[in-house]
Amino acid sequence: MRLAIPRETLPGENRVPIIPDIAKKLCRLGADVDVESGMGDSAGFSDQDYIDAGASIVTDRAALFGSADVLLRIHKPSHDEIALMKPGCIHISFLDPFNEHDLVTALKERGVTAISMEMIPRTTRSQKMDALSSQANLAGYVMVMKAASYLPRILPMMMTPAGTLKPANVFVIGAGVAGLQAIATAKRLGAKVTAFDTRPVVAEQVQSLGAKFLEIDLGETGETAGGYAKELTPEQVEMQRQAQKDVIAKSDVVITTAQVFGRKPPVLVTSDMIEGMATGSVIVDMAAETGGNVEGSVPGEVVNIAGVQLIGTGNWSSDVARDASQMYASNLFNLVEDNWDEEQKLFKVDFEDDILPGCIITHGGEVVHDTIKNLMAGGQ
Amino acid sequence: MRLAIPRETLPGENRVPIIPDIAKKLCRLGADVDVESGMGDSAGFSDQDYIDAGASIVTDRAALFGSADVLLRIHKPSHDEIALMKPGCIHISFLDPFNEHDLVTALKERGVTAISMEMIPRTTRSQKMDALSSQANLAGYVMVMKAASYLPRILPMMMTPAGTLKPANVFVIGAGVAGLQAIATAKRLGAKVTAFDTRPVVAEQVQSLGAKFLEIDLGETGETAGGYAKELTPEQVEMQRQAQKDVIAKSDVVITTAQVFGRKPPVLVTSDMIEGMATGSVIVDMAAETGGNVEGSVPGEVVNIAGVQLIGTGNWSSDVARDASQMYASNLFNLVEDNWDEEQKLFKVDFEDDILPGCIITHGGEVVHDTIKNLMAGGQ
Amino acid sequence: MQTLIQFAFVLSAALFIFGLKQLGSPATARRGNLISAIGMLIAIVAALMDQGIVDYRFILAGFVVGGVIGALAARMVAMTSMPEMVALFNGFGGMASLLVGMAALTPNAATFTLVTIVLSILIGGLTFTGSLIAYGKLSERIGSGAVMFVGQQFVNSLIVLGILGSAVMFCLQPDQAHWLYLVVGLSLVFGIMAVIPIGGADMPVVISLLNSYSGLAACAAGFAVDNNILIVAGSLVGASGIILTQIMCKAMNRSLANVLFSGFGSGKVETTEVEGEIKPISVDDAYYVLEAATNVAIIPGYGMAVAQAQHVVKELTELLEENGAEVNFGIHPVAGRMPGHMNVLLAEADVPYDQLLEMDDINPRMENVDVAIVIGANDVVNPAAREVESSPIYGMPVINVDSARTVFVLKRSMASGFAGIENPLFYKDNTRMLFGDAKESIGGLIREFGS
Amino acid sequence: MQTLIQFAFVLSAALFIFGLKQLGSPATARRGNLISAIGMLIAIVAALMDQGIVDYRFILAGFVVGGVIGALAARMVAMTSMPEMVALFNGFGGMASLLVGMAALTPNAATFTLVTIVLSILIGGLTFTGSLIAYGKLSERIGSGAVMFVGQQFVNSLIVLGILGSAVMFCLQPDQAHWLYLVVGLSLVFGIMAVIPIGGADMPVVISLLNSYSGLAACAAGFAVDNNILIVAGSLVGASGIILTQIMCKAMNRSLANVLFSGFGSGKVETTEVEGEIKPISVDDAYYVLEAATNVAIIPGYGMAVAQAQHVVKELTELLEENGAEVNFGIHPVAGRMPGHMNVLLAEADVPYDQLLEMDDINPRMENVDVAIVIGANDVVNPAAREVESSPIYGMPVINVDSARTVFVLKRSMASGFAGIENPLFYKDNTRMLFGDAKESIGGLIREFGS
Amino acid sequence: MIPAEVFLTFILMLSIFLGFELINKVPATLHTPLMSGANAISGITVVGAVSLAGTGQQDLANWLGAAAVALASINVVGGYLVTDRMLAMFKKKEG
Amino acid sequence: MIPAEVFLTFILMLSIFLGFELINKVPATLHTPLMSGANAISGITVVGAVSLAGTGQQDLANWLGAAAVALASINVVGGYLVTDRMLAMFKKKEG
Ligand SMILES: NC(=O)c1ccc[n+]([C@@H]2O[C@H](COP(=O)([O-])OP(=O)(O)OC[C@H]3O[C@@H](n4cnc5c(N)ncnc54)[C@H](OP(=O)(O)O)[C@@H]3O)[C@@H](O)[C@H]2O)c1
Ligand SMILES: NC(=O)c1ccc[n+]([C@@H]2O[C@H](COP(=O)([O-])OP(=O)(O)OC[C@H]3O[C@@H](n4cnc5c(N)ncnc54)[C@H](OP(=O)(O)O)[C@@H]3O)[C@@H](O)[C@H]2O)c1
Ligand SMILES: NC(=O)c1ccc[n+]([C@@H]2O[C@H](COP(=O)([O-])OP(=O)(O)OC[C@H]3O[C@@H](n4cnc5c(N)ncnc54)[C@H](O)[C@@H]3O)[C@@H](O)[C@H]2O)c1
Ligand SMILES: NC(=O)c1ccc[n+]([C@@H]2O[C@H](COP(=O)([O-])OP(=O)(O)OC[C@H]3O[C@@H](n4cnc5c(N)ncnc54)[C@H](O)[C@@H]3O)[C@@H](O)[C@H]2O)c1
Repeated sequence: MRLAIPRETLPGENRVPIIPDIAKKLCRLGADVDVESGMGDSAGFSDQDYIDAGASIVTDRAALFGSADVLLRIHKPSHDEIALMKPGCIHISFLDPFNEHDLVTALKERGVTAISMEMIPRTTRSQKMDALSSQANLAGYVMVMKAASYLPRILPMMMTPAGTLKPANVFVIGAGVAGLQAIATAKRLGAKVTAFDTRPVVAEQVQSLGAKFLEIDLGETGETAGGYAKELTPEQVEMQRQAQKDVIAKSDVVITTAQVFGRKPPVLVTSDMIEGMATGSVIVDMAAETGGNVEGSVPGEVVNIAGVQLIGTGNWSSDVARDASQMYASNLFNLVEDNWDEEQKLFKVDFEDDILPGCIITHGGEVVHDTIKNLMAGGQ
Repeated sequence: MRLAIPRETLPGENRVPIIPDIAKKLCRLGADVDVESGMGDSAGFSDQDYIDAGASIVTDRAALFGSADVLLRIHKPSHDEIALMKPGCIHISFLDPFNEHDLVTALKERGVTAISMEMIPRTTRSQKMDALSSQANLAGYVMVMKAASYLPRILPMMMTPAGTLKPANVFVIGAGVAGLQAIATAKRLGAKVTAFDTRPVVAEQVQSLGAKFLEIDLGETGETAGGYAKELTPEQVEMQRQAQKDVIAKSDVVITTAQVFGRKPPVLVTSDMIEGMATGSVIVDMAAETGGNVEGSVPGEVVNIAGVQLIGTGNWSSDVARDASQMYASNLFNLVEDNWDEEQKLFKVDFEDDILPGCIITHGGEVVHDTIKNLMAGGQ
Repeated sequence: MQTLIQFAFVLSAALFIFGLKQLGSPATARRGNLISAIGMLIAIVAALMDQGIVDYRFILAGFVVGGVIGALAARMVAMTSMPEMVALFNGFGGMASLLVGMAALTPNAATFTLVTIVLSILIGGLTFTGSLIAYGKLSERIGSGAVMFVGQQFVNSLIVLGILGSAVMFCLQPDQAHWLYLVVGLSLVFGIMAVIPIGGADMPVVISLLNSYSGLAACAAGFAVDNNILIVAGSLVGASGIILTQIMCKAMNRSLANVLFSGFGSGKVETTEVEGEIKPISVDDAYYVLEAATNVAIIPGYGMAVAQAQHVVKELTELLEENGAEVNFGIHPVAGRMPGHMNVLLAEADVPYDQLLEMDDINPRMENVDVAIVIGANDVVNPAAREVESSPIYGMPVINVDSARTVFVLKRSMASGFAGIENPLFYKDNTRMLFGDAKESIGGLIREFGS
Repeated sequence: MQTLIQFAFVLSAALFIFGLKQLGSPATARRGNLISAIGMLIAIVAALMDQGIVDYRFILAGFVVGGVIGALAARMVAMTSMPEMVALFNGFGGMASLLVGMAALTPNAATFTLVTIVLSILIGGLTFTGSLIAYGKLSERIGSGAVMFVGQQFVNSLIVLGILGSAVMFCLQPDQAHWLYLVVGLSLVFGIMAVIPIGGADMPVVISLLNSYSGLAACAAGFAVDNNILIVAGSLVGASGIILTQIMCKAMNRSLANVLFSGFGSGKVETTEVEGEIKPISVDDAYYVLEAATNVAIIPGYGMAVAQAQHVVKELTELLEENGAEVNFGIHPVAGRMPGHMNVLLAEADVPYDQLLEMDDINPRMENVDVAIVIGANDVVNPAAREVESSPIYGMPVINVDSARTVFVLKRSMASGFAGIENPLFYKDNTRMLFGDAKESIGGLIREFGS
Repeated sequence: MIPAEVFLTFILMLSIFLGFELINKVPATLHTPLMSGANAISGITVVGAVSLAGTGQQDLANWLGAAAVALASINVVGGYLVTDRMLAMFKKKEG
Repeated sequence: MIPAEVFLTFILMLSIFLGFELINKVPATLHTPLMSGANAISGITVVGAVSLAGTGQQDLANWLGAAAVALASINVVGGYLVTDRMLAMFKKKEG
């Protein structure tokens, strides 16, 4: 079976889908691994590293796509790329199937088996393949480091002969995987951290990192069976905004990671709240690219609003591309290995499996994922 | 007495000599405080903040210099500025008197009493005025944050479902004030930290932060009465280089802070050592601006040598300008307060004091600091 | 001479006390046993000096027979059958008191002497048969379950009445030997009846109690033959035995009455889906196990984070290492609630990185681990992932703590973890549950190390 | 009746024992004292039941006089003069034994009784005068120094010989009253001679020893009047008193012999430049002080970093808070070896920021602090900065721990800190040095809190 | 019959052991109250004195006995009260 | 004279207290050896048996005494040895 890893083309993306160590493991499974020339460059891996691992280097990108049985990638394919693929080819990557209906249609029509990395279920057993988690985790770290580098202050407290520097106040909205890691990193650096999340179970998790949980009574909230947050009603969002206002005004750094799986994130920090913050404060909006939690955030950019730096860079884990690539590659490998037929040496698409079916979007010319199918059929 | 605080003109300098809180304290001593318009901008303080503190805003820079009894500044004056000062005026700032002989001469000739902040003795009692320490301390923090943001990896260890990320190895050369804070910050972030310094007492201090001290037997080393390191012989420097080579090759981050007060810092990391490091590693050269510890470092810039990022930015504490300004301003205030004549409400230059005389370079038309005088008289 | 003998007895009693004291601490216990044995030697030698003794043959014969049997039995018994051996010895001690009591009977004894004779016979007799039954149950020569039958209460009451009646009659008519034999017989029967309804699991408590009785029997025999050291040593054993019994009950979380009467050793397995029994352990006892361990693995989970126990865990690690043990941490990739959760905490507590082992590194070593301490982890050590095909986590690699010799699980309750599934680990033979907040439990262990 | 009385005595002895046991733990001590008092009441009531008593007038008179004096004295004595009051009471107890011994003398007493009479007189007498001297020294009615003169040894030997001689003579010729009076007189003198050469500082040990003697005197008197409870209670007091004495000696780091003979209480101030005495304290004792504190300030310095004691410090803080104390940290700006050194460590150990007070905030509160714990700090708490004009750090603000009620300084030795100057704090009256690695010392304190 | 001395030796021996076990490891802060409490117990002489003071014979022994009762009562009453006062200072906080 | 029973009650009372103090807080691991050690002490009956077995009268009492000596010896010898074997397993590491 031929596994192909083309170079990522998204500007600013430094991560690579497969690192040499993992390429070696894939070869050991009995797969033929084709790597596009220069694929590893941005994360500091040379073609030679991949050759040493047992992969072949392919220079012709079109040929790579055309011959691949399985494509291992980070980002969704372009329409042009889909046209290059063999029917029956398995394409594994982030897909954003909730929004990319055209793409899903194109994949379906091409007869590609499209596996969406964001649809990996969040069970204990599937965590090793869960790329959303692995990347969000690094994002949590990176967001704090970014915030720290824009803040004209230091995060820790220091009592020195030249006076006492107060610890920076950091407020994290949304304490999922990224939020928790952001909390942990900011705590490590000595900041005073407060966090809020709508899912009630999170309070204990926040405290387990030594941070403070902001109690807001929003009435009925909760989480889905998959562990994601439920969407709030507009009234609840308003209540939350009001309750957070004071905390935000007193914060040096606000990091927002509040997301609702499959929907646009709620706007939780409005312009007037930003204006209430002190000059020099920093806001990091994790989801700026998909709409963001902060009013006025610009995807991919840092903007200055009334003296407050609002960071909407996005693609956070690409900042620590080497580690992020390692983790993403592991996720891919675990997914491949879990579905690998040892005898026939091929990736077996088994609809009886307890993980895989949930993340296959298209297969055999059909959209096989129920939620997506319904969504595309008309329901919002 | 009229204390004047002109705007800092050095490009990239965000710190300010006096922050509003300290301006208020100066006013309370009974001084007239003149602040140049826009002086606080770069650190986020408006003219209004200073007015509220009791200072007057002066727009005419020449007038400000001309009327000042005491000038409170961060950086050394230009020749033009010296020409504007009243004879007998007291000018307090960093001066670099070991190298700026022309400037010292100009100050002497103008009859200015020039106080050099770097000459504050390092005794327990004078620590509150010690701006070298207060700024070096912040530099330690900033250097680590800078290194982290250039490193394509995270510093802490993480054992995750997608594999284990090893902790980054950080090697700190020179564990003075800045080095110790760098160690502490890197440790906080979860890095594995090793450090080296020529002064033997430092080993315990490094360990007191939970880091490892690299034992190198250099024979006779030591420290001056003032607590600074003695300069090494060329043989010793060579021994040190050899012993550090392996550690450097295994490090993800190297931070060099090795300085010898009043002399050019030794070159401790050579090009071949840099080449021995892995792609993506980072070196921070604290003293790049004054020659640096690393071969090839460019003052004020980040250069890429064989895949290794070599950061020579300099003026580190300006990165956290708000905190740095607060600390520098406190240092200045403590210096002023310590020499303030409460009755006459003036800054009293008392050669009987146990701190002040050591940092006065010129006074009454003379170079009064012995070391500098000797140095300028001819001895290298 | 007589006075010298008496003072030798004082000395031997002092040695007994000192020996018992030292027996109470692991460091000195063995020495304590020796000291107590020396005390016994002195007492015997002193007794042999007695001017009343004219013929040493019988004595010698008794010594030789008894000594050889005792020595052989003690040598040959398997380590695992020590407790039943103790029961047997105890029974012999009781029998000896019974015999001494009988032998002390002289035609014109005072009533007081008669009473003490009856007591020594009664207590000695029931100790003898009771111990034999305990021995039988423990060695599984007879069924170890609780034997109960209808009318048991009634029969027992009859026996007690019979004993009382015949004892009174004997005291009144000491020349009528059959009353005496009736007392002997009934007390033997009573010993049997008292012990059979108690289950095998409770036998240690019973033996301890019988041990205390055999002390009292010796005490009574002492009165009968007017011998001082018997009285003192007997009452000492009686008193400390009773207290030991009580302590053992407390360690089993039962009352003495419960053990003797209502409990009937019927076991207290809760009805759970999983087979096996939950065995809680106290901090004290956990300490003694840890103190003897040379290879310890610590497996932290989300509960360590919730308890914020990382600092005390680190301290415990240091103490274990000072004590000569090798300590490693086994970090499961999904432990905690965020990737690297355990790393953040352990780094905060300054645990050296090289003590942190990944799951794949610690699992092969697990068999050499004396004690695996699971601190607030649950899903990540759940053997169901290996064993129960129907489990939602079946197939996920977990840390195989159950291969360690002993597993301590520190958690607050029997509640399940994130995945919400039962954990068969808690019911395994080599698992002990140390219930309570992890920080407090570990704090307790640390204090034990200090004292 | 007589038997009942005897068993009442058994009960009262049991209550004494129980009371003494409870006196040994701060939590139960007061109750213990009450229990022991009840025991005494029972004993007295039982004694009054004695058929031998025909006339209660004298008894009543004695009770009233003694009771009123005792009660008044106990009520009115100032808290600070308790120890001398105890000494005085003790003396009276000794005198009572002496009188009982004398009163027990009957014309045709057996030699054994005579010996016990002499013993009760001898011990009672020396307890009496010894206690009086101790009282005098403590209350500074007589010089508290050690009184020594040439030939002291010789005189003492003479007295001892005299006592022995006249005691023997008395036993041989009990009808010659002057031998008895000689014994009385000499024992009184001996009590004086034995105590005068001991310095005031060692008096507590002496009182404890005399207390033990007064128990023995009661025991001897018990033999003389053939009274059981006197014997038992007396030997109990004698035994526990001796052991208490020994424990007190150990706490003072002296041997008993050293206290009684060679030490002569000449003091042990080391010759230092700074005035005052270094007073080391043990972990145990430090614990008891901390346990009673409601306001604690912790002042960390470089030594805490070197010892890496931050985690245990945090744990101690938590224990103190659980115990109801308010705990704050006083952070001196230059503590440690880099700016913010303490912050890094304390943040690592998760000490909440609002517990960290700057020097200027903690200094005004220092007077309300019960215990200031200085952990490996030196220069930053050096009062020389305030007091000694010639000091190189004169004028630098420091944390004024010396205004706290008690100061514990945790360091390994008397070595100076970074600035290399002597620290007069260590010699202050309210300072106690807890020597040893800071981490270990605090670990010890934590364990004390657990046990 | 066993002579009383033997029993007494036993009692003494047991008392010593017991004394040791009881007093062992008492904190220094309790040394003084403990001493004072034991001191009060040593006033047990009062029990012996009572029988001498109650003979009603008004001889020397009787007078001595009465004096002994008085002295020992001081010891007993004063001892317990002082101990109690001292201990009252140790008021243990709950927690 | 005070009757022996009184002394004995005292002794019993003291023994109980002492027993409590001695045994109090023994760790569970030592319960079995401790029990076994105490058990060996209860073989003290041998001392009583000795005098009965040594009368030389060859009557029933004599025979009973001899049997008692034998049984009690088993208890003593076996008890101490077993205890020792158990304790040998607890070999404490230095540290
Ligand atoms: N690592 C990740 O990224 C991540 C993210 C999300 C979810 N998860 C999931 O979380 C689970 C992690 O497994 P785990 O073994 O670490 O945790 P777990 O299975 O959730 O078990 C934690 C245990 O700790 C105990 N506990 C809680 N507080 C305690 C306290 N104060 N003292 C003592 N014990 C306490 C609880 O029992 P008591 O209540 O009886 O005390 C509980 O059973 C996995 O199922 C994983 O999939 C992991
Ligand atoms: N903060 C800064 O930026 C900075 C920088 C450089 C220098 N300094 C200077 O450092 C000093 C700081 O004052 P400080 O009070 O923190 O420290 P210090 O005066 O140097 O005293 C530290 C004390 O800790 C004790 N110690 C060392 N290891 C210990 C251990 N393991 N356990 C217990 N005690 C231990 C030492 O006594 P033993 O040896 O007897 O144990 C020593 O006296 C000032 O003089 C300051 O000027 C400060
Ligand atoms: N079973 C597993 O092993 C496993 C693996 C990974 C994640 N998970 C679970 O999934 C959860 C969610 O993961 P995620 O981080 O990818 O979620 P996410 O990225 O979808 O959302 C981030 C966080 O934002 C929160 N949020 C949503 N609306 C909010 C609002 N209005 N205000 C504040 N916060 C809001 C959510 O509750 C969530 O915690 C995790 O916390 C974890 O418990 C489980
Ligand atoms: N008394 C006080 O309160 C006080 C205040 C501030 C600083 N100090 C002391 O002064 C010391 C030096 O302060 P600094 O940081 O400003 O010094 P610095 O900036 O002059 O030098 C930085 C460090 O580099 C080290 N170094 C020099 N040559 C080296 C070489 N070849 N290899 C490795 N390391 C080398 C020095 O030993 C020093 O530790 C501090 O460590 C501190 O102890 C004392």
